[in-house]
Amino acid sequence: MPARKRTSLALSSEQLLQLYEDMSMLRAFDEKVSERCIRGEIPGLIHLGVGEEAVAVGVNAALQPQDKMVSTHRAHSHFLARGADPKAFMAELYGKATGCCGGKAGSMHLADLDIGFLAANGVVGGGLPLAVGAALGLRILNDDGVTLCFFGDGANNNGAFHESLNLAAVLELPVVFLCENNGYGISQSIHKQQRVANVADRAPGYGIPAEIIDGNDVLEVYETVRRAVDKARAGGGPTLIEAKTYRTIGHYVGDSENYRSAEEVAEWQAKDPIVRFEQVMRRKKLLNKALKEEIAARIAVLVEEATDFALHSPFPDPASALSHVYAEGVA
Amino acid sequence: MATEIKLPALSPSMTDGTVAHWHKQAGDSVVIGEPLVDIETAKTVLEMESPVSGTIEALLVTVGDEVNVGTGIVRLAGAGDEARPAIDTEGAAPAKMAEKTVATESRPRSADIKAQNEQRLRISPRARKLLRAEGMAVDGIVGSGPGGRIVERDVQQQLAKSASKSVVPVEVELPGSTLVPHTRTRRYIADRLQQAKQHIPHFYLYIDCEVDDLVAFRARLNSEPGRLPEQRLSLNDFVIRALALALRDMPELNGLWEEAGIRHFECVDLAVAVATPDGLLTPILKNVARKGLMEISREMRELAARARAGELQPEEYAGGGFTLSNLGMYGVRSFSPIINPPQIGILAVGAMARQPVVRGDALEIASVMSVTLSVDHRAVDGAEAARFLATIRRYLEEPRAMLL
Amino acid sequence: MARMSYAQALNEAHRIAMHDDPRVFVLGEDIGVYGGIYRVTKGLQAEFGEQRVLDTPISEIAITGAAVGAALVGSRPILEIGFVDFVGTCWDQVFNQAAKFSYMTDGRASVPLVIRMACGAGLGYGVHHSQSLEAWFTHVPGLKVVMPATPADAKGLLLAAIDDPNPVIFLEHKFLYEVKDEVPDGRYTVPLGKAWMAREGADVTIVSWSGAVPWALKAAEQAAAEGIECEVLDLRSLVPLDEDAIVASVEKTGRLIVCHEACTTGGFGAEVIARVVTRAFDFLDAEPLRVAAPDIPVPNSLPLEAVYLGTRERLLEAVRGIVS
Amino acid sequence: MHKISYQQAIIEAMVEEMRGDEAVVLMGEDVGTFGGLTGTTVGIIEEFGDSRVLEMPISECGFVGASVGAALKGVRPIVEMGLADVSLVAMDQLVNSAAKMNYYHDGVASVSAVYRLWSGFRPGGGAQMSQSNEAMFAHVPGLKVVMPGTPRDVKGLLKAAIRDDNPVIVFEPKGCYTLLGEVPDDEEVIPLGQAEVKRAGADVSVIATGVMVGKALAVAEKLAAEGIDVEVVDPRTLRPLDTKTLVASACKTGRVVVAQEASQFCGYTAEIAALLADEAFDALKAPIKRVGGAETPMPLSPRMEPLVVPGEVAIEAAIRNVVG
Amino acid sequence: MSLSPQDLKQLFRRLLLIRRFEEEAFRLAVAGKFSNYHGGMGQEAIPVGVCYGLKPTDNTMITHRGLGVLLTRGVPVGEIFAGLYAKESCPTRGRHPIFHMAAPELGILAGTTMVGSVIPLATGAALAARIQGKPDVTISFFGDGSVNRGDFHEGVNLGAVRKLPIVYFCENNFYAKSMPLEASTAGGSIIARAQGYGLPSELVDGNDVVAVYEATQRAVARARAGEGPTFIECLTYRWTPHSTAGDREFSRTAEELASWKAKCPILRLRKQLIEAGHASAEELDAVDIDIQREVAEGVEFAEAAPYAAPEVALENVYV
Repeated sequence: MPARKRTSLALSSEQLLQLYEDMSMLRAFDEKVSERCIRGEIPGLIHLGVGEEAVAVGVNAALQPQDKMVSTHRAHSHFLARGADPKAFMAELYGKATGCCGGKAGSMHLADLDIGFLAANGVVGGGLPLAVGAALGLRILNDDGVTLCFFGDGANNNGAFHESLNLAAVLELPVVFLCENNGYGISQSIHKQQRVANVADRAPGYGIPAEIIDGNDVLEVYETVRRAVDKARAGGGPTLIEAKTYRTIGHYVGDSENYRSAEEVAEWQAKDPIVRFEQVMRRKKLLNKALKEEIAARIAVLVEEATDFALHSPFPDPASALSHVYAEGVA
Repeated sequence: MATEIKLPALSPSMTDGTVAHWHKQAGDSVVIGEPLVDIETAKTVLEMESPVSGTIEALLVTVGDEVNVGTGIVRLAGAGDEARPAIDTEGAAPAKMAEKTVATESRPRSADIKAQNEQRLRISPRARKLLRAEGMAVDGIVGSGPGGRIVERDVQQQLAKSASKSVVPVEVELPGSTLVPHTRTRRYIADRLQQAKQHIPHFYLYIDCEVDDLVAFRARLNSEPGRLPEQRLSLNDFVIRALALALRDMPELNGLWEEAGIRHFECVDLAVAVATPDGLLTPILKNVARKGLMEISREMRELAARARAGELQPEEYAGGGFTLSNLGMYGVRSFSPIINPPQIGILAVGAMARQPVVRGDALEIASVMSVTLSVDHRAVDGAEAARFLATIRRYLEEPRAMLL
Repeated sequence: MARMSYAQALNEAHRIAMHDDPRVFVLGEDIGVYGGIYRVTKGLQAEFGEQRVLDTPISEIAITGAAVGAALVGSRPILEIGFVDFVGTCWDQVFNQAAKFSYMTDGRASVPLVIRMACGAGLGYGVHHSQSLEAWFTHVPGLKVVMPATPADAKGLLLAAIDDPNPVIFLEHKFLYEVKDEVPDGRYTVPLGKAWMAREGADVTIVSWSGAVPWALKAAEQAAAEGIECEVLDLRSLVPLDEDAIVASVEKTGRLIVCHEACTTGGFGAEVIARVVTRAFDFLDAEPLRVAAPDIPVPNSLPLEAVYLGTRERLLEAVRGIVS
Repeated sequence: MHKISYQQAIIEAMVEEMRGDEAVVLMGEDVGTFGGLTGTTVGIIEEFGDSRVLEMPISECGFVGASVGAALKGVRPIVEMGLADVSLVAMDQLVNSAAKMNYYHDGVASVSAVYRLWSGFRPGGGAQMSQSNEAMFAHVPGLKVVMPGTPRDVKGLLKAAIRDDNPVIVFEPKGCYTLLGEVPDDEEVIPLGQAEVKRAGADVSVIATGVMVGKALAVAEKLAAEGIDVEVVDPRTLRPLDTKTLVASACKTGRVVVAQEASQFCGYTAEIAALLADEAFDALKAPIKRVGGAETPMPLSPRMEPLVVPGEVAIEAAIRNVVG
Repeated sequence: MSLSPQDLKQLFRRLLLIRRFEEEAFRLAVAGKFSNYHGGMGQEAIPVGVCYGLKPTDNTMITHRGLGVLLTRGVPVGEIFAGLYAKESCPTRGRHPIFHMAAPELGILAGTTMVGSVIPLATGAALAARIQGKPDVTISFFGDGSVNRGDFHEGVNLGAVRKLPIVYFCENNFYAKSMPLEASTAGGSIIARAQGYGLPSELVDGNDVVAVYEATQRAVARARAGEGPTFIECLTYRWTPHSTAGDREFSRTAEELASWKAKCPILRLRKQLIEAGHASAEELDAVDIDIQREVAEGVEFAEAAPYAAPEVALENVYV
């Protein structure tokens, strides 16, 4: 596969190492969040992305600073990969005043406009129309940003998916729709929810090109998304990318997981994206035991600092609960 | 199926009323809870709601008719079944129907809830606020709002009435004086008395009673062994008993002046004036002609104490068919009281004194008590009043008659 | 001043806003060459081009969400949804997305968006094209709700709504589109949250908005002939609510009637009365009344629709009743 | 009598009705072996199989529409919507199809379906998972709306809802789910449209819905010690509302506090307040006080909760205000 | 499944009835007799071809342009006119546009005016047949304007994943009100979307009543056999504007309209019948005269019918 090799070479050794470090960091964060959530420090419904890190990291590597990202209820890895401040992120999960949204948003509504991360979303499919709109707005403003829209396989049977893909296609908007197909909409396997095997099978109905990729291969994700983003920026319209992946943890922290077998989970754990990429890096001689440990230590400090920061940050003044229902002044 | 609807008692005391206004005419449809007719009673105008739905076949009484409770006033067709009212497809019918949905779907403006409301004083918050600000009492104000509700304009009218009759207040401050604002009770008393003195043609009769027997009788009763101090009878207790018996004997004096006639009562409810820190109050001794002296004494003591403490409930000092006022304890020999409307008479009792009396041709010393009767000449003639006063004197001078 | 219809006044407001600010654009179904169902966007596409006057497919979820997304990145969309009845199809986007961004991001993001919708009955359009659903929007923190009753207000309020950094629900009554009146020239705004005293009077306060304002004025005129002076307050915006104006008027008159076209139960009239009962209880001289539609869907046939619209006739009766 | 939780009472009601009537089916996301997002479909698929427990894709307007279509053909669906917030995605089908069909087809198209909505606050739910939107549905003619606050009520009312031939929206406040209470062993069907006086009192009426019922009762007990005799009335059904019981209570005490979990502005307490201001006007001795949620979306941070979620403190303050 | 000459003559009669009805209704609407008529002139072959072979227990759910289905399934002409006049003598008693009436005994399901919202409803009817073990098939009609709505997507997906006995039937007349298909529908093909749900599909000439009939029969047979839904797209064209309510024509050209008028489904069948010797021109003209009389009587009936009494507006909010 010469083409692929050529593209992957487009990333420098440093960049490749960065991909590895980013994925490891996302994993470490989610594991910490899980632990603190079970301990009762973090309130609310927490959806983790353990097992799906390659998608977030691969996608972000393909984006430019002016690009926008719209996410789902499973947003932690997207948010961190996009460059969110780990402390503000963790503090937000804790519901602290120092959180990126002042403690009002929490896990499902993360947002940071400064890094082009427009919105996570508590409603399945709710983000798709927003992404189309962001692309439309950027076009009105003559901005060359591309909007990357994450959604899950559960969302693709929702009306919002259908209307959004059609609208983006008919207006030829610069959006890349990225489906993280982890096989389950909460408890229901994709086969119970739709008759076609792939989400990508729907793209021809909208005249949109589609690709199905291995979502646990960070390089494949990067390359495919990069091509789609470049095409969109050049006026080539939307693309649908279906990344097949798997969450090796439950739907949310506390999920009984009574809908899937231990064998199935084990099978996917064997395809762990981080372990796989580590092997690639070792083969390339870009990673060794010492370096790995150094990275792990760096991440551990980062996670620890963020958690400490969150834990010791003050809660917001309760009165702030009443502020910002409306924006002030003239936008 | 036609149904005849009878006039219900729209308030607890209502026995009859005058038809003031029909909200509906023959041929109109009416639904449960819709206003049907306004009935004027002695006190107010009450709105009667239709107890059933149907179409009006005929009105059985017309505006101005006096109707007793229980008389049929309207006949409805189709009442009682669920049939919807006949609707005129062209006219204003939709509006009425719209009310009906409201009624059938979620808004049963139920008659029994309405009935509960009838019993309470109806006064709007705005009127109440004005009353508070003016320090006025609600008594005597007749409501002109729906269902007799007292609304702001009723209070304002009352205020205007009082204002027009009072002297223009002096705006300048008088050195060395302080203005004590009227209390609610003062204002109430002032209004009532002024009204009475202006509207009622009073005339007055005086008589002296020789009460030596009464005094002796009282002394003997009070000195019976085992009698506690609080069981001692006062002279006033005997006067009450005497007056009550006189009213029992001559019920024509036990009544109220109303525009349509004089209302007589079966039993004697006597208002007895009591001085309180706020002014004069008249607690009511109920059915006093059937009570013994001891009972009268005990009740009177209790009422007076509660009146002075300001604990009386309105129903305890409103009403009564006749009033007694006794200023004897202050040494006043006699005085001419103002009638407490709409009653037709009031008895004033002065202080008892030892004084010479002419008996035959000799002068003797006797205990004499002077009583004055004020009566409403519209209701009572001179001879009748004199007979009444004589009856009272007989009881006071022959106390044993009181025990019969 | 020029005499123009409500629809023309709205059209002019669009033109001014789009001319003054290149970020402003319009999207919706059949709004291009077709000019919108009520001709509010007539001629805009010819003047501003297809990029800024965007005809969309029948996809209310997508176009509403897209308008929100576009506002999030800094453009100023005006969205037309032909009938407020259709908002159920995109209610999640309005309620869960548009309304909550400013709050969820603690003021770091805002959604400067105007959603225009036609509401109201009277044209025989039936259950799915005649509803008045303002009470839904008013219950959603984060949305502003505007309902002009005159051409001049339509223009001034729309320009104010476009200037506002929040999602504004702009409800236009179908029956008013052809009503003509004097409209000031050029750019001007009518502030959101300010009621208009449409008529002064001492006896009864009638609070109304949108299509019910003409009914209130008519009833006030008839009542005046009988010696009853009604004060008519046109709220113009329901959120923010000019509560002070309502309370001041009730303090003056002591009697309140709220008249609106929507169904009575759970309608916005309930909120107005609940506020007055809390804040101005001692000034009430009679029970506050709601004169509004019966609790039925809007039937199609005109004689049946007239039942739904019976409010018009019942208002004068209510005025007479409340002062009696 | 046996003592069970609110959640178990829901399961019992559904299982009993499904045993009693073959036409009753259960639809929704994750209602199969997963046991439902709400944990109220546990064990049901095991008993009735997948022909009567229908797991649906994440397609709310799709399966709500399908439930209406199925109901038209004689099936009696119980639709678990999961979060009440999610019902907004299917608003059009609920309001424009389910609610209105019987009306516009003149009585031949009854939609005998139940929609179960898991509403209200729970810690950490955040802005899109904590709403109480009953007022929106209660404004819609054609829907019935139920909001039980105790295990006994939820069982009896849910059974009545399933047997009703109209579309019934059942709000199940999350705050009630773990409440324990006595439920009769024999079948009890509580008719829709009947309020219940949960505690008789003479001084003030607290009319509370859903999760506020329990809070009101707790406050009532506390204040009884001070000699304030609080009556607590739970409407239970919001549409059709048991006006008679509410008015009777207001007339009895003359003082009214209305309490709901949802945001106050244009919430359902406004309807109750307006209703009582009209029908119990002469009995009222004080302004009607409303207790409700803040005018904000739901924030995540637990520290902000007391300001946004109405609690016992707010109820107590309101009672003291009207009594004092 | 093949059609006899007798069947073909029946089809002709039904086609013509719709046409004459449409002409009259259009005339009356323009004359202001009633508001807002959504005509479907030129599209007659679809309702006739679909409904001709259905059993009375099969369900149809129609759109705002569903007149043909009502007539073909047996709703009396007079009642439909009465519905247009919003008079009492129609099944909705004037509460709702006639095209969304319900007639359970004729297999006509209660419809709704909301574009596309009917698709999940029809899917539900098919779900009911499955739950109840009935052999009934549901036909869900919708227009090209519906296919970009979420309801379409969710409804069709649900029918597909549960293999319900339903036929998703798109009447593609190329314009959603004012919007041409290519501007609204990405990919330019509606039938291409069937693949996205894993459904078999057919593209049919919607002006050929026999082709419509045969395609429907194949789909219905599949559904009855438990093989799940079929997606059919019929290409056709409406000769009239979207509706008569203040409507404006645009973007459609006279040439485009003329080219479609040349494909008139009725003339086509008439020619076929005569050329095959199944009927004479005179015989078919006699049918026409008969139909015109039926239509005129229907109008008379509607004109004479009363409006519903106002209180009817308050009934049946609840059962």
